[in-house]
Amino acid sequence: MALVEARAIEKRFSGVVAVKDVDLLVAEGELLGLFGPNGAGKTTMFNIIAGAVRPTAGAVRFRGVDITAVPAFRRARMGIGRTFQVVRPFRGLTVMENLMAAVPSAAARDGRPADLAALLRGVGLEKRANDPAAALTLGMLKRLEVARALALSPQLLLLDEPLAGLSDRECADMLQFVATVRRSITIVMVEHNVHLALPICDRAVVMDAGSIIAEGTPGEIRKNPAVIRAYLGEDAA
Amino acid sequence: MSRAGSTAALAAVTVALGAVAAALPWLGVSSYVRTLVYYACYYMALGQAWNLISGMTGYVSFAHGALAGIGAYATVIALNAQWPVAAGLAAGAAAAGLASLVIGATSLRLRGAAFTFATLFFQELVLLIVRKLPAAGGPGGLVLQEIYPTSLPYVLMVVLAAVATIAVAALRFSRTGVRVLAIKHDETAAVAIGIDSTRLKVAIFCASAAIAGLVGSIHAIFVGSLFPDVVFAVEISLIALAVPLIGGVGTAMGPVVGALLYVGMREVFQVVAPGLHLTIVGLLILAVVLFMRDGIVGAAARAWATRRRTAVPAEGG
Amino acid sequence: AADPIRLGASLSVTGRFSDAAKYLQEGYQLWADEVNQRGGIGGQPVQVITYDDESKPDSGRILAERLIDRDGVTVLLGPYSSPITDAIATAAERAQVPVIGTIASDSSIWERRKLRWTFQAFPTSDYDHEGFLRLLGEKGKAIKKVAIVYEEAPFSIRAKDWALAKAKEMGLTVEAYGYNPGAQDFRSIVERIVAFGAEAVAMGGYYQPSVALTRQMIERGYNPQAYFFIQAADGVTREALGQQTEGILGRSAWEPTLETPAARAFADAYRAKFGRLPSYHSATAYAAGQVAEAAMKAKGTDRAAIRDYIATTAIPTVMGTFKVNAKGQQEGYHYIATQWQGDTARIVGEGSANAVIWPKPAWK
Amino acid sequence: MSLTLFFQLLANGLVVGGLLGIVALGLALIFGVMRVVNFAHGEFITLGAYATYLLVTQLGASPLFGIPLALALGGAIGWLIQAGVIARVTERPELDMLMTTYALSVVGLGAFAAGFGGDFRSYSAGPSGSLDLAGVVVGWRSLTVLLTCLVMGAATLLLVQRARVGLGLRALAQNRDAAASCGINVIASERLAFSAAVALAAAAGALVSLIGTTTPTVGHGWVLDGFVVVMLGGLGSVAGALVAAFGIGFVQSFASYLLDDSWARIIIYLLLYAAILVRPHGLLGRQEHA
Amino acid sequence: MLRVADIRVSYGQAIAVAGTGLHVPQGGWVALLGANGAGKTSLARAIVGLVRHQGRTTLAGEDISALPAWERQRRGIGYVPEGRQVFPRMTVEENLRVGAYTCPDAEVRRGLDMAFALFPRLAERRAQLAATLSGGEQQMLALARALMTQPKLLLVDEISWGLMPILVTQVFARLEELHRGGLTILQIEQNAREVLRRAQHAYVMAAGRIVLEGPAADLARDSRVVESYIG
Ligand SMILES: Nc1ncnc2c1ncn2[C@@H]1O[C@H](COP(=O)(O)OP(=O)(O)OP(=O)(O)O)[C@@H](O)[C@H]1O
Ligand SMILES: Nc1ncnc2c1ncn2[C@@H]1O[C@H](COP(=O)(O)OP(=O)(O)OP(=O)(O)O)[C@@H](O)[C@H]1O
Ligand SMILES: [Mg+2]
Ligand SMILES: [Mg+2]
Repeated sequence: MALVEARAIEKRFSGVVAVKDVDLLVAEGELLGLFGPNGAGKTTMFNIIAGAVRPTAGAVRFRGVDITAVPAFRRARMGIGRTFQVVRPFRGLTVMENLMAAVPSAAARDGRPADLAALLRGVGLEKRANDPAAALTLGMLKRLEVARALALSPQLLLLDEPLAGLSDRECADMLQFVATVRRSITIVMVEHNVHLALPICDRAVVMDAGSIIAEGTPGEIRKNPAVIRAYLGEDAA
Repeated sequence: MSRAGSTAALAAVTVALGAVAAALPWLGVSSYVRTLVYYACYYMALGQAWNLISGMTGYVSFAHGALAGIGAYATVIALNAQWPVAAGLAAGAAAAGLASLVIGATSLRLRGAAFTFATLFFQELVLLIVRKLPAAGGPGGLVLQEIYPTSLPYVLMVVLAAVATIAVAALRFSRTGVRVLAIKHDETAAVAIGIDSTRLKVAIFCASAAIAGLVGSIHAIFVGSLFPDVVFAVEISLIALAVPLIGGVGTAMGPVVGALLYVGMREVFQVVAPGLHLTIVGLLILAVVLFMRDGIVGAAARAWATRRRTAVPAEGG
Repeated sequence: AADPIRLGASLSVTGRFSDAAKYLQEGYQLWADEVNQRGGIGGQPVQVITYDDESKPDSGRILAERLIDRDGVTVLLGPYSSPITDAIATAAERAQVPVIGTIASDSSIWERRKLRWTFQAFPTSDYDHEGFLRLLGEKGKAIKKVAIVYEEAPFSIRAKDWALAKAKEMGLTVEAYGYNPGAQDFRSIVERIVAFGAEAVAMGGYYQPSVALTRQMIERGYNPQAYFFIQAADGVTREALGQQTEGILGRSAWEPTLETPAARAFADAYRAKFGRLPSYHSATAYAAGQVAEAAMKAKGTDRAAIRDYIATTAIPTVMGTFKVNAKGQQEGYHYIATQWQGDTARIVGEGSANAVIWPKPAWK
Repeated sequence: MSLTLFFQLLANGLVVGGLLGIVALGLALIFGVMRVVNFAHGEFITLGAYATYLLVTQLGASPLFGIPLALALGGAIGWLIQAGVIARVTERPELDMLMTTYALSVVGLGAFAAGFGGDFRSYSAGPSGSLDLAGVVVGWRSLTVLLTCLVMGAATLLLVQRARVGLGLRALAQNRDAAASCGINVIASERLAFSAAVALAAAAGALVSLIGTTTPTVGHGWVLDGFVVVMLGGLGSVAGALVAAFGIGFVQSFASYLLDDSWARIIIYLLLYAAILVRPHGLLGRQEHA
Repeated sequence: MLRVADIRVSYGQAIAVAGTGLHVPQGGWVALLGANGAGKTSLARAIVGLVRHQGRTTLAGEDISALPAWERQRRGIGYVPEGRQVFPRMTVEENLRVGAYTCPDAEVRRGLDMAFALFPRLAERRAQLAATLSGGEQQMLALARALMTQPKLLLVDEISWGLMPILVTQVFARLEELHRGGLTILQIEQNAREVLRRAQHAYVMAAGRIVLEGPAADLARDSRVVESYIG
């Protein structure tokens, strides 16, 4: 059974069709790459899975349960963690408090709470634990986003452009970190930095103009002419 | 000092001060001074109630005067129906809590200034309705049939102020407190990490309203007589907000300092500069807002920290 | 010199009621000075201590505590307005200090609860419309329909109720329209008055709404044959309405033009001291002093005895003969009727030589 | 209800709506540009009213001159207050701003009370008489108010919606830094917006003194209704504010006639809460992206 | 063209830029590299006048150190801020019009045509609220907005952030075109590989200071740069 099963999803925003008739299946344990041009509807799909946006049509199942009408916070508690493309830290709270806010209460979920200190080390923010988030740079905030989502102890992690704003070196660190995390968690990652992100994916889906235009292994995607035309461009191929 | 430690220390100090204040009536202190202490505790408790919702979540409420008023009315009605005092107080807290659910249902969905407006109108709406309500005495208001000794509301108010202060301190450093502050900073992100912002906001608002309702209940016993225009004067909501602002928003000590200062200032200027005292109070508030970003408590903490050469980041934000 | 006997008052030096504070204070002052010139009471001079309550009941309550507790006053003299009087009463009843209310016309605060130590010294507002209806009975035989406008406040509601009953008794058709305290727009009420076809209008609300109502009736081109509002006698009416005041009826607790020896003596002394004519506030304050003086002369500084004396004795004052009923409401003197004639509000009706202008000249 | 009465009530509603519109316009302007809920707005209304009162009683001038006087005085004082006080808190949390304007309101109230006493002030000079249009009677004073409001309202609307200044003000409201790097003089613009709003408030005060009376708190009632209007119209939406102002004027006029003015106010508030439930962002307000 | 010296920026006690400077020659294309938190954005904000700072800034020989942000913009500095910073509750077209705030009306038209030609997607969405644009679309809008006034110097902070590969290529191509047309560019970028291919000169920042500088081609081969930023 797929972990996430989104069927026949459509999303219209007064006139604009952001997503149309998309079927997206995420298998337990995989790292799925979601690629596509700007405005293809990737973030919208994330919002639909995480519950920030209701689809105009279609249904989302998580572990076989229909969650289309479940509010966002409850989905988070069910195990769907996400990051935001545009960072949204709690600026007045310290880095550590940002993570603390996300730890599910013991009563609400079984399993042991995430080791916050280890998480901070993982994203390289251990020295900043007691600084207010407002004092971090954008790059640090990106990493804080990821750590905060992980503090939920999610089963599914939705990463919206985790590499954006990071230097190549830092990208490598981040990917390294993602690779550690993926051992225990299913991940869907949206990324434009294809040449770094694609190789680590198990599978990739490419969207364009609200629809899925290609699906397959990284190798297949790289060679797909439709993807090259719409997204990668000739010289990147 | 650890956070739990500082909360405990604060609690101890508050309890001790509360005990001294509560004992004043039996220590031969003049009733005038006791009245001032009473008013300080009244504003303190009301300020803490405000602090709980507005200081913590950033939703600025102008309804706290009205909530206290609802508590006052409920208590007087209950006591006049021969309920015991404890039940009468509970009625006040419950009525205000219920009213907050009504506001919450409409207004907590709004963010920022919209919420503030909605609470501002609530005040006015309740006044209009109470004036039309025969059960609430209409424009003439209500009186408490029985006159209680002043020591009863006095002790109750002192205790309430102390309890509210400790509650705010405990919440501020609890995990729930962190979650509430998360809502203040980014509600969308808070929801995405599993915080049920609606329930949490409603719960905090309801608790805050219940405290405000109790403040009103106790004050009703103190004054023994309710006029709708006096009970629901906008000014009371403004005091609820000015007191923590002067002292320091979102801190447990803020309303304590604010209330003492407010009452003290009022007494002094009433004698020193009768005609101008309102203007002076306004200027002082202005000075605090302009020159002490996080209230007097915040400024003091900074000064202290600077002396010890360590940086203290601004609280809240 | 002997220790003074202290009396205290919480005055609204600032806030909504501040204009009257000066007059009240001067009334108290004049009374105290005269008593002291006469050698005080039982050899002791009197002293009136006043503080500013900013027109707020909570402040009044604290000040009452201060006066009782720190200043040790024997008697409290009234503040301005009923809610503040009520707030002071709560403190005074607990401490068992007599209060002689000054500007508290609303007798409902003595209805809502038993006040043992607090007395009303102002004419009660229940009879606000008395003079107007009497004139209507004498002069307005042709008038069948009367509109009463009232504020949704106890004093005004009680006055309206009294007037409704009285008017029905007189065989008139009456309608009453309430408005929200703080209202500024009376156009809809004017429309209702017009639709009703009222020939006479009585406005029983505060001063500011009365002026607003008057202006909006003028604007609407509506002309009643008789028009009365309770505070019309005040000089400010002239400033607000200019020439349009002619013929407007009012009621007053006291006027410096009152033709009694006591009133004339008071008005002269007041003018000599302060360089202006006293208002009814000054007279009430002075009268409250006279009541306290009579009680203290008879009973010294024993508060309980003073209380009993005031509760049971008729006392002559500049306002008339002060007398309270069992509840503490003042029943000795009522209001007098006035009418704007030229540049002044003259006393008209009962016991006055001035002719009434009837009907009211149309507004231009 | 007869047709004449209907139009009479409609006309009455227009006058109140116009005045309310001007008050709300100023609030919307300040809120729209600086995200400031201006609690001191009422004091600026009061200022205009007292200024006109003094002009009439001290100099014997026509109260109509009070309008330009209030505009000028309000503009100047708004400029000074923005420069001296508001500018210091523009980049601080909303609460600080709120408190600043609240404190200004307290200072203003104290000053008026000390300067003019608590009782009302008024004058009788100025336009008198009424216009009778087939039984619908509107006083010249009211007409003056309505016309002035319409002119000022239209001018403000044009400024904000059409002119480039307006575009800059709106940009500024949304992102101060980005606006500055687009070449917008943010300081001057904020000052302009604030002083224009205060000028509007003071002018409204001059008009209030013309048809009503002046007390230290005269502005408060108007400003509370102004907030209702701003909220209904969509926070910061200038056009929405104007629509809502007249809507409330009519409800007020008709409901006061049919019931009484307390019920009218209760109805207005209940309508407002219903509107909040249905359209949380106001009649013409637009939702921000989540 | 642009010369900055001794710039210091601090936030409370934290020092973000610790007294450093750089030089961008007329018609040049200069890259500014550095790890997260190195202080690049702070330096940029000092140059455009958006943050309180010390130090000297001269543009085309004129000392603009004391000028506020809008005056600097009017003297020809275009700025594409980090993290988009569009006007969220304005439409795409209104955003662009704000970009042309200081232009005469005639040039506004021309600027709009140019922007829509450069990014056809924006033309499609001209009436959509900026907040509802996708991330990449917002990035295009921010760039187009800065170009509305035809600045002399363009300061770009992480332009490739969140842009799809095709668009990165396109945007760089467009920058090259503008550069050939005489535009001076100072570009902050994490995507070191792409910039160093096009820029003539580069600076590397670390801990608030310029620690390395040289011709871009040399830096692209410098082991320290390769190790830290290209990988
Ligand atoms: N609230 C909205 N109203 C109108 N249009 C919207 C709204 N939200 C998104 N859109 C449109 O839907 C389309 C898909 O947006 P989405 O954010 O999902 O794109 P994306 O694939 O994440 O792009 P990017 O890679 O640039 O982030 C875009 O064209 C966007 O303009
Ligand atoms: N508003 C602020 N308050 C406090 N500290 C800040 C603030 N903004 C930035 N800083 C600090 O200043 C330093 C430099 O930040 P800056 O944003 O200039 O770096 P950057 O080089 O642009 O980083 P990035 O590549 O992540 O964008 C960082 O250590 C950061 O934590
Ligand atoms: Mg996206
Ligand atoms: Mg940066």
